[in-house]
Amino acid sequence: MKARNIISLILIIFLAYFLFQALNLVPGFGMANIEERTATHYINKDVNSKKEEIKFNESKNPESGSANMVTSVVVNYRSFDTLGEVTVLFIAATGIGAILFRKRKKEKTMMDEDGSLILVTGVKILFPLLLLLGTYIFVHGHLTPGGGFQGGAVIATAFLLMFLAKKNYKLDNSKFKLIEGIAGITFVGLGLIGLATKGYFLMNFLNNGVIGSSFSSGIIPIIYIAIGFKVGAELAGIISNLVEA
Amino acid sequence: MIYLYSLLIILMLASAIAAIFMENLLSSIIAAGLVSLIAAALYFFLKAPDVAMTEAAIGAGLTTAIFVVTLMKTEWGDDK
Amino acid sequence: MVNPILLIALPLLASFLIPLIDHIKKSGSITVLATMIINFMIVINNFEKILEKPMLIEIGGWQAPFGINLYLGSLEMMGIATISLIGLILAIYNLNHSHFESESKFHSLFLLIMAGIYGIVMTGDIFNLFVFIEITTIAAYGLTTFNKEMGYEAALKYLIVGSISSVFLLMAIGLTYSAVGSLNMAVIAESSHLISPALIRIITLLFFVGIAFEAGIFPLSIWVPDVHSISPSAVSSTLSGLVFLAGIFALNKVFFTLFIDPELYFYLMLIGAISLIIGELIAYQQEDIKRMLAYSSIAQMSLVLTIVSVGTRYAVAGGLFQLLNHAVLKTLLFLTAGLMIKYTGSRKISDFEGIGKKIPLVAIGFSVGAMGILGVPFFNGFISKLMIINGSLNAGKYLLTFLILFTTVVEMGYYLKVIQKLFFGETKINSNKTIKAYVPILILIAIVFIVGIYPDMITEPINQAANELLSRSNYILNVLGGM
Amino acid sequence: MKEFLTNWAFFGGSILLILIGLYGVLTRKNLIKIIIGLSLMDTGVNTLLVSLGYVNGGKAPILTSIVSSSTEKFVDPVPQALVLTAIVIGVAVLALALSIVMKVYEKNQTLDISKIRGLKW
Repeated sequence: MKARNIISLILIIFLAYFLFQALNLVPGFGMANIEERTATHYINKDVNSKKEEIKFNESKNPESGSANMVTSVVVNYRSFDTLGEVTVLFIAATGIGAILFRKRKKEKTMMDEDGSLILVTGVKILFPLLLLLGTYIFVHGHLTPGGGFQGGAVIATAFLLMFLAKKNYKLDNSKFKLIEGIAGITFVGLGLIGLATKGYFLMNFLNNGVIGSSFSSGIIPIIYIAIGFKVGAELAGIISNLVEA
Repeated sequence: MIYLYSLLIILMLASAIAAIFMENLLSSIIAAGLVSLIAAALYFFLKAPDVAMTEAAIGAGLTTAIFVVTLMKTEWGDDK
Repeated sequence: MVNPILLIALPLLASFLIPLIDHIKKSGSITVLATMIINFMIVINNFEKILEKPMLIEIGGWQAPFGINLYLGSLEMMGIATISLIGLILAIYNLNHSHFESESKFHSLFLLIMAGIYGIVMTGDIFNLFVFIEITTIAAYGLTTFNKEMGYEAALKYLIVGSISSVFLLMAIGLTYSAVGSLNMAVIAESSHLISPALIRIITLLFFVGIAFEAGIFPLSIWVPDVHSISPSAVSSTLSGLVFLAGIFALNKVFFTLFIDPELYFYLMLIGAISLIIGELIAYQQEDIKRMLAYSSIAQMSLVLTIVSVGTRYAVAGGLFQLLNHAVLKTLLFLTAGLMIKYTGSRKISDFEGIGKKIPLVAIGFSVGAMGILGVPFFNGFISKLMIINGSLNAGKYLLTFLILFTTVVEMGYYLKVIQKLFFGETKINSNKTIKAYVPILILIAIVFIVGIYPDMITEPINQAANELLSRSNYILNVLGGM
Repeated sequence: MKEFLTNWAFFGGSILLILIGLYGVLTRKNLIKIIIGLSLMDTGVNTLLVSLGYVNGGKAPILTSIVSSSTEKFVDPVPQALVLTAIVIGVAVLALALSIVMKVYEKNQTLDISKIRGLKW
């Protein structure tokens, strides 16, 4: 044991003591009282309106139209955080692009040769299916678990598989950059439209429709589709940058 | 049920310790991926399907892949 | 009236736009300049009104304590006015000094770091604060790597410390939410007396670890000298002047608005004082000019933290004034130091002998900045230093006053050493590089003197800001009462 | 035993995961191991946040044709939303870190921080 390990251990024991003490003082596991938390207004969708029972496939035009409450928190009540989150991913992609930037790309690839015929064929079949799955996930973000981030990650996984299977696979970087930029501008632009029409940044300016139907919940699906494209393009770009570095 | 969860958590902590202390980097990375995967299962049991999906797709899938790519570009590149 | 949310939205929009138009020459730097000009005009447009009456910006139209809201009082206004001014000056500087391999990415990241800093200062929601801190630091990691020689190691060190801190910040947010049931700062402040004091201690400790790294307070500032000394000048200025400023604002929010515990102020003062002494003493020994400035920044931030934690109105006002002055002065110092390094090709102070005769404006700019930090009369630092000393004397902290005077003497030692080197002695360097940064340096020098000669125009709003910081009940009322 | 596990399995597990990660970051010498430690810390804090939002007997916060009314008992959706954000931020930092690690390796031909100038401590 070196001095550093011992110091780290002491530090960690101290920290453990504090953290366990803190957890003793907050409501125990499963004991949280939601009624007293902000969350109850998000669940009942009564931040700006009166409390009413929200029923699946029945309630018309509630203040936030998403059946998935996490989605309605992420893209509606706390959409500003999500804008920041998308921005963080954009920063990381930009930073990685700058770090691994080379004037002339070396002919260096991750794999020495193409994968076996079975792998290549399998990936070729899987690729469009994964793209479809990703799109499905982010288009239905307001109804089912999942949304822009998960869908985008699935799409990026599809590209990752292509990189694994094919030696000379390359992304068309300019197209991805375009998708990324346009999706980002769409998100901020929607916010600005809200500001211009309703007076609040990122305010929903569309009709929310019946909760639970495909075309419902105002700007949530539009934002999630933009996020899905943006996250997919950025993560795929990050992978491509790392693989080609 | 709680015994199942506890078992999963112990498994998660064990793979976390393995990820930190194993000599072989690839095994470390895979152990870290396992931690994410178990965490995703736990999120599902905690009634957080959205988070579980994200953790499985991003934490267990993409992160592990990025780690492996980095490993291939660094220490592995020497062995060849 | 223009909605101040645009201060954040426009840089984001522009930074998403820049990669799309990067085939046009200079499009990046011009977009940055245009955005910063618009932001500056938005600030001017709102300045008077905010000083009269604080403003609450509800995002998405959700009522105040439930959605995310930004809060703009005179305190925040002074912060964002300084940020916009310096952002504008740096944008002018960037027009001629951003010849990197991937220029458009540099400008994108620069705008994003500005957006993050605005967000940290204005936000009224603790998780939103976390998001903006992440935006700022991740953009800073990226910007640090633009130095292709030494940048990577420094960036990695920064990143590791930053990630550990962000985990602590998240824990603090989680525990706070669990105890209070809300993420809104006003709600937390209102119900903080219901939380047990032991829990408050732990939460504030976690918050401190999570944010102090951003503000460069000692135990968490091991990354500062590396990162500040090797990043490009405009980035060093941003990090040292503005990111530190935002970090101190966030710390103030936690310790004066969220949780009030007079016992904590003592510890805060202690940490600040230790950090102050260590920073100044290490700065004195540096031979690398940018490292010296970086350690000086650590010391200055600790000074501000110490004096603010005295907690009297006069002391807080002095601390805030010093914070704003420091942003202007460090921008000036880092820009001129960067130009001197570019001119001589060396970072050692001893190599700068006599270059004041070759590049007089740069040397004068550096000297003005140094005098400002030292608090020479007619420079902007004079009044703030006077207010600080007065404030600590009035509060009966004689040891602290002595400490501040002592560190000023140390400061004087190393700054005067550099100034003396600049203007006396013969230069061996025969460089014919031209310097293209007259406009930003002249503007900064002008600000130093204008504030130094007419301090009243700053002291009045600063006093108001100090009052606002110390009266959290008004903050709670303004947010929860719905204005 | 059962009661103790019910109360502390998730809280304790996530705190221990954070601490294991922190120990890894502080003591390991290999850069990739350090980054793995960071990712473990992230996972730990995310688990902590999700468990802080759990409610006994609560349902997943999604209205479906089965769970069709807002009057049912749900777990807290807010921590879940926060964790969603935190995971994405975590992966962004991780990818950035690994790309910097690649560059550091390219320059120094090693991942051992005791051999890299500027990363020793």
